Amino acid sequence: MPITTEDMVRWINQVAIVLHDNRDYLTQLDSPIGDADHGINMDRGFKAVIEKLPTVANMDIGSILKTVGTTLVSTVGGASGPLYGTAFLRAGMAASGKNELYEGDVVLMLEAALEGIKARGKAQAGEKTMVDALTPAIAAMKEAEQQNVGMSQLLRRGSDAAEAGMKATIPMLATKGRASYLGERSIGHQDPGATSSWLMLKTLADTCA
Amino acid sequence: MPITTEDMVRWINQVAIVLHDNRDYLTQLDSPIGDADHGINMDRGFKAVIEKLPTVANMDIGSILKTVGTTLVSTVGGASGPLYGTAFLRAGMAASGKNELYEGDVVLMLEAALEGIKARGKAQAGEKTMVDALTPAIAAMKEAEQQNVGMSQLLRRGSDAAEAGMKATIPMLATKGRASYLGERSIGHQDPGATSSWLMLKTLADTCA
Amino acid sequence: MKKLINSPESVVTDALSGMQALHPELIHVDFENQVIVRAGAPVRGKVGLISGGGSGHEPMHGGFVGHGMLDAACPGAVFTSPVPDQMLAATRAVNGGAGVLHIVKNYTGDVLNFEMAAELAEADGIEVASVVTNDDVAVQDSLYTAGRRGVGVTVLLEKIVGGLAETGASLAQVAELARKVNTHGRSMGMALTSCTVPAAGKPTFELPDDEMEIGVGIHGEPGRRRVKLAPASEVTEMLATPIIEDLSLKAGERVLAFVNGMGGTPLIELYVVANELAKILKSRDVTIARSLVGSYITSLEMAGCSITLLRLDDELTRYWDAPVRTPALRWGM
Amino acid sequence: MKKLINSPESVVTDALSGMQALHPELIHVDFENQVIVRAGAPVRGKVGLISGGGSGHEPMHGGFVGHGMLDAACPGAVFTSPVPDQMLAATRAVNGGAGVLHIVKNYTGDVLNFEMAAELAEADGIEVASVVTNDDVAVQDSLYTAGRRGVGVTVLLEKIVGGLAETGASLAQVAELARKVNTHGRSMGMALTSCTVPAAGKPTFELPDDEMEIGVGIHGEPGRRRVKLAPASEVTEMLATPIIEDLSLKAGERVLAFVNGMGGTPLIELYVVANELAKILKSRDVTIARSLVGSYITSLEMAGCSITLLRLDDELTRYWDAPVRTPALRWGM
Ligand SMILES: Nc1ncnc2c1ncn2[C@@H]1O[C@H](COP(=O)(O)OP(=O)(O)O)[C@@H](O)[C@H]1O
Ligand SMILES: Nc1ncnc2c1ncn2[C@@H]1O[C@H](COP(=O)(O)OP(=O)(O)O)[C@@H](O)[C@H]1O
Ligand SMILES: [Mg+2]
Ligand SMILES: [Mg+2]
Ligand SMILES: [Mg+2]
Ligand SMILES: [Mg+2]
Repeated sequence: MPITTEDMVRWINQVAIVLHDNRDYLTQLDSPIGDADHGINMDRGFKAVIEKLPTVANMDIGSILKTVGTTLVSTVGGASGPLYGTAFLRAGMAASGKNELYEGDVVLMLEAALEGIKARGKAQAGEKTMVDALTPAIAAMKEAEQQNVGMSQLLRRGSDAAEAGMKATIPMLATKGRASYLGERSIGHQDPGATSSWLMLKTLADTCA
Repeated sequence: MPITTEDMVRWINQVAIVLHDNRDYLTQLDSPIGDADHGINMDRGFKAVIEKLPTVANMDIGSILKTVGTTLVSTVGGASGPLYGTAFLRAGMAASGKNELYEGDVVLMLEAALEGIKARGKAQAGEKTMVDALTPAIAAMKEAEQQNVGMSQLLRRGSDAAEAGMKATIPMLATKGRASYLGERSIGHQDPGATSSWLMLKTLADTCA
Repeated sequence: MKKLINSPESVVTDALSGMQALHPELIHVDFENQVIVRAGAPVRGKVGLISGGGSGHEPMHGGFVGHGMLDAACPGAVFTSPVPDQMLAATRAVNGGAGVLHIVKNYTGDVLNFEMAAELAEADGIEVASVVTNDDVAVQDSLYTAGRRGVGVTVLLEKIVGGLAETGASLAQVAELARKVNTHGRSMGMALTSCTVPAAGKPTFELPDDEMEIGVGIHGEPGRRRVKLAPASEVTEMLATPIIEDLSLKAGERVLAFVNGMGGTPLIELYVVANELAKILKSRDVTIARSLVGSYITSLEMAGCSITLLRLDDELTRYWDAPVRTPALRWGM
Repeated sequence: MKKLINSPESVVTDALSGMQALHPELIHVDFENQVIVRAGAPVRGKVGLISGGGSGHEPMHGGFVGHGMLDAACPGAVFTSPVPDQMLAATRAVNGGAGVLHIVKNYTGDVLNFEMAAELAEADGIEVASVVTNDDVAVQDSLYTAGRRGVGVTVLLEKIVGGLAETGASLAQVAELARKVNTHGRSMGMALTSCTVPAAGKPTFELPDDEMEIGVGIHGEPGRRRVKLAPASEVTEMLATPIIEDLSLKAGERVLAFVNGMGGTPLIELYVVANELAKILKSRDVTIARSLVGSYITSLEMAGCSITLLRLDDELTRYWDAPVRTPALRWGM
């Protein structure tokens, strides 16, 4: 079953709720290895997205995602603003004109998003960033797609892989972002951006499966 | 028996020791109704006096007391510096040229000292200051002199009256100095300056009797 | 006690050495007498301006020594008034033949020590005039007290009167303007936290996490009352209203608005207070013609602020605008 | 959390309103885009200078907008870099036809947002050059990190480059001088206490009563190491030595010495540190030719300090001395 425009809108609304509920949690994660604002930033951004959403809710998925991207760029600030903003913009381009997304579309769209993040942030997997949650997630979805397990299975596996990737950031030594200033002391803490990435993919599986 | 130059020097040295021993006590008294420095100020001042003393120890009593006064003025600061400084200067003038002080000389000398404090501080008895320890003390000594009870009795009665005057400051409402900013809240605390005044007169009785 | 110092005993002289080392073109420190003197003092034919008080209120007063403001400052031990010897040495150092003005904040210790210094200076043949600032409206029924404390107005007075003194005005004129500034200025402060006197090692007073002290003095003296924490709008109201009423500011009048930090409060919060103050004054149709925002008269690391309002006329405005060059205040040169 | 604010949500706009209300002759605030713009901008034919970053570092950057320094500043949320929209609006507002320099502190967030803004501005046909400051020597082996953070040198750079821009120099010349300043300056900071982000409500990090953080960042980022409290002489040594070595300062060279307060530390302590710094430099025969002491780049109410040393030559000295008139830095006019 493909993901529809309505699914997308439901997902984005749900992400706003989930990020709001996890505002303090994400901010706490950002304290020991950052500047204690990731939850605040994401919550501010998606509040703005929710206000914008109605104006585009009946457009195609690409337009919706591009609007989310520009809104995040305009409201989040910090490192995560341009990164998630770019991600949604690239995803929107990949999905432009579409009103339904099949398994293959989802994978292509998320690959484009990840490429956008890596290009903007000059980051690779293994640097203790959101990239470490998204990379395994997309790999798992790609595999799931080849195995034709269906949309809900695909999204669930992506979410689970993102969670594993997020947890895998704990022992990592950060070499990008604020956490990198800590050197050795960044080890032992979970990356807040990887956590918000997992929350978005988990919500995708929960709402579109 | 008159008070000699040697008695005076012994007294001043002893005052320095007593004030040093009561440094924290006087400072504590100055905390609730002042700025917690009276003991520090007096100790600093008499430390300096002790260093100066040898240079004048074999001069007349007047010169010795004037030196104590100028030294206190130069080193104590705060309210008590000019007040005690003036007191010793005035006492010194009253005793200038003398090498012995008889009962009558002692009363005149201390009256001059008290007048100096009242003039400098524009203070009257009943305002919760050092004046409240010195006023009854000098009155008692004056009476003792008329009764010809002898020097040691005279000094002892002065010391006892000073102690009573000091205790009498507890229920008083302060209308001079820092304590006056507290208004009603100054009631119930013993005045630090009245306490240092009593300590000096008690030491006088202890050393010259 | 967490402080960037070497020892409680050396903090004042260490800080003076730092000023000497970093501002040699503006000031020099006479360590023997513990006096900060304007470079090139005395200025021939100019009235000398000196002030002083306990340390712990930096930049006041040493940071205000220089062209267009003070000629010398006498720092005492932390929160303890300096001694007459310092004031006498300062008076001698800045006497350019036109006499010397002593700017004294109204605390018994400061007043008595400056009184003795003035007597000694006059015995020296130096003409001395004194002005005592007493602008703290937190002190009520000052008939039964040592009188209102001298606080924020002292900073404005030193700048304005310093401007006049540079013109070669007489001691009488300078002293008269000083009294005028004191007459038209009022202040009130508040504390969010206590401060710690280095020699004492523990906080001067205890303040619960959910309370603040309204009307606090710059030595941590208790104020009018303790209240629960409140938004900046209410705090500003509590400080500004007594000032405005005591000054009986009328619609159409112009003021210099001085929002001062107590030492531990950052500038972003002072601007929040400044905004509330601007709203209050606007609602009363009082114009902010000049302003000063920052930590200029402090209480060590105390968190909190004070507000000072000075009624302006053309004369006060002109001398406020006059060039000044000191370590802490500088413009026009 | 004890702060003079109305609410965590309104603190930044309240403070901006306060600046607007008290400095109308110097700046005006574009609230829609959250940009502080120099009064009278754009200046025809002059290169426009803009900077920006998270709020909570006041007076940086908004307090540095005015003649001889910045043309506009973009304040983000507390400790969060501003967004490209603000930077684009600022770039448009200050473009006097000679192009615009973006002064960016090296933090991933600031760099990425300014990058996007520059792309948008160029699409707009505005010539933009960017300089990234990265002077914090606390960050080691910057090959494996996001690189050294931009801190105290940013303040000095904005003043010096602002001086050149007033002369009508080209964007290329202005950008070149900016890079030169960054090349010759280094900084390092320390914290005695944490700070509390208003929206977070609790301290960013925990620091025991007997410990301090050496090499802390201006957002409370942990530094090189935690050590027991030490006298100011040792603390200054810990900050100055890495700076001096990284700059490889030689005997006979001249520097600008900048002793900065983190927000909660009073001036008296900064002068104690300044004195220790002067001793260290003297012992190495390095001359303090210019100095700046005060809280100019802060971390909310954090107690602590940072030291910045800038190697001076005649060019840098000339533009440092050039007239400046902003809310926080003013001389020569
Ligand atoms: N160069 C980068 N590439 C990819 N992700 C990054 C990069 N730098 C930081 N991040 C991500 O951004 C997160 C921090 O976001 P946030 O706290 O909102 O911004 P800031 O660090 O500016 O305060 C980190 O947890 C990390 O996952
Ligand atoms: N106007 C005054 N007249 C007489 N004594 C005074 C006056 N003001 C203060 N005192 C005395 O001075 C004492 C305080 O001395 P001290 O603490 O050393 O000075 P400060 O109050 O300046 O800190 C008070 O306890 C009081 O006895
Ligand atoms: Mg962050
Ligand atoms: Mg006292
Ligand atoms: Mg005192
Ligand atoms: Mg941030």
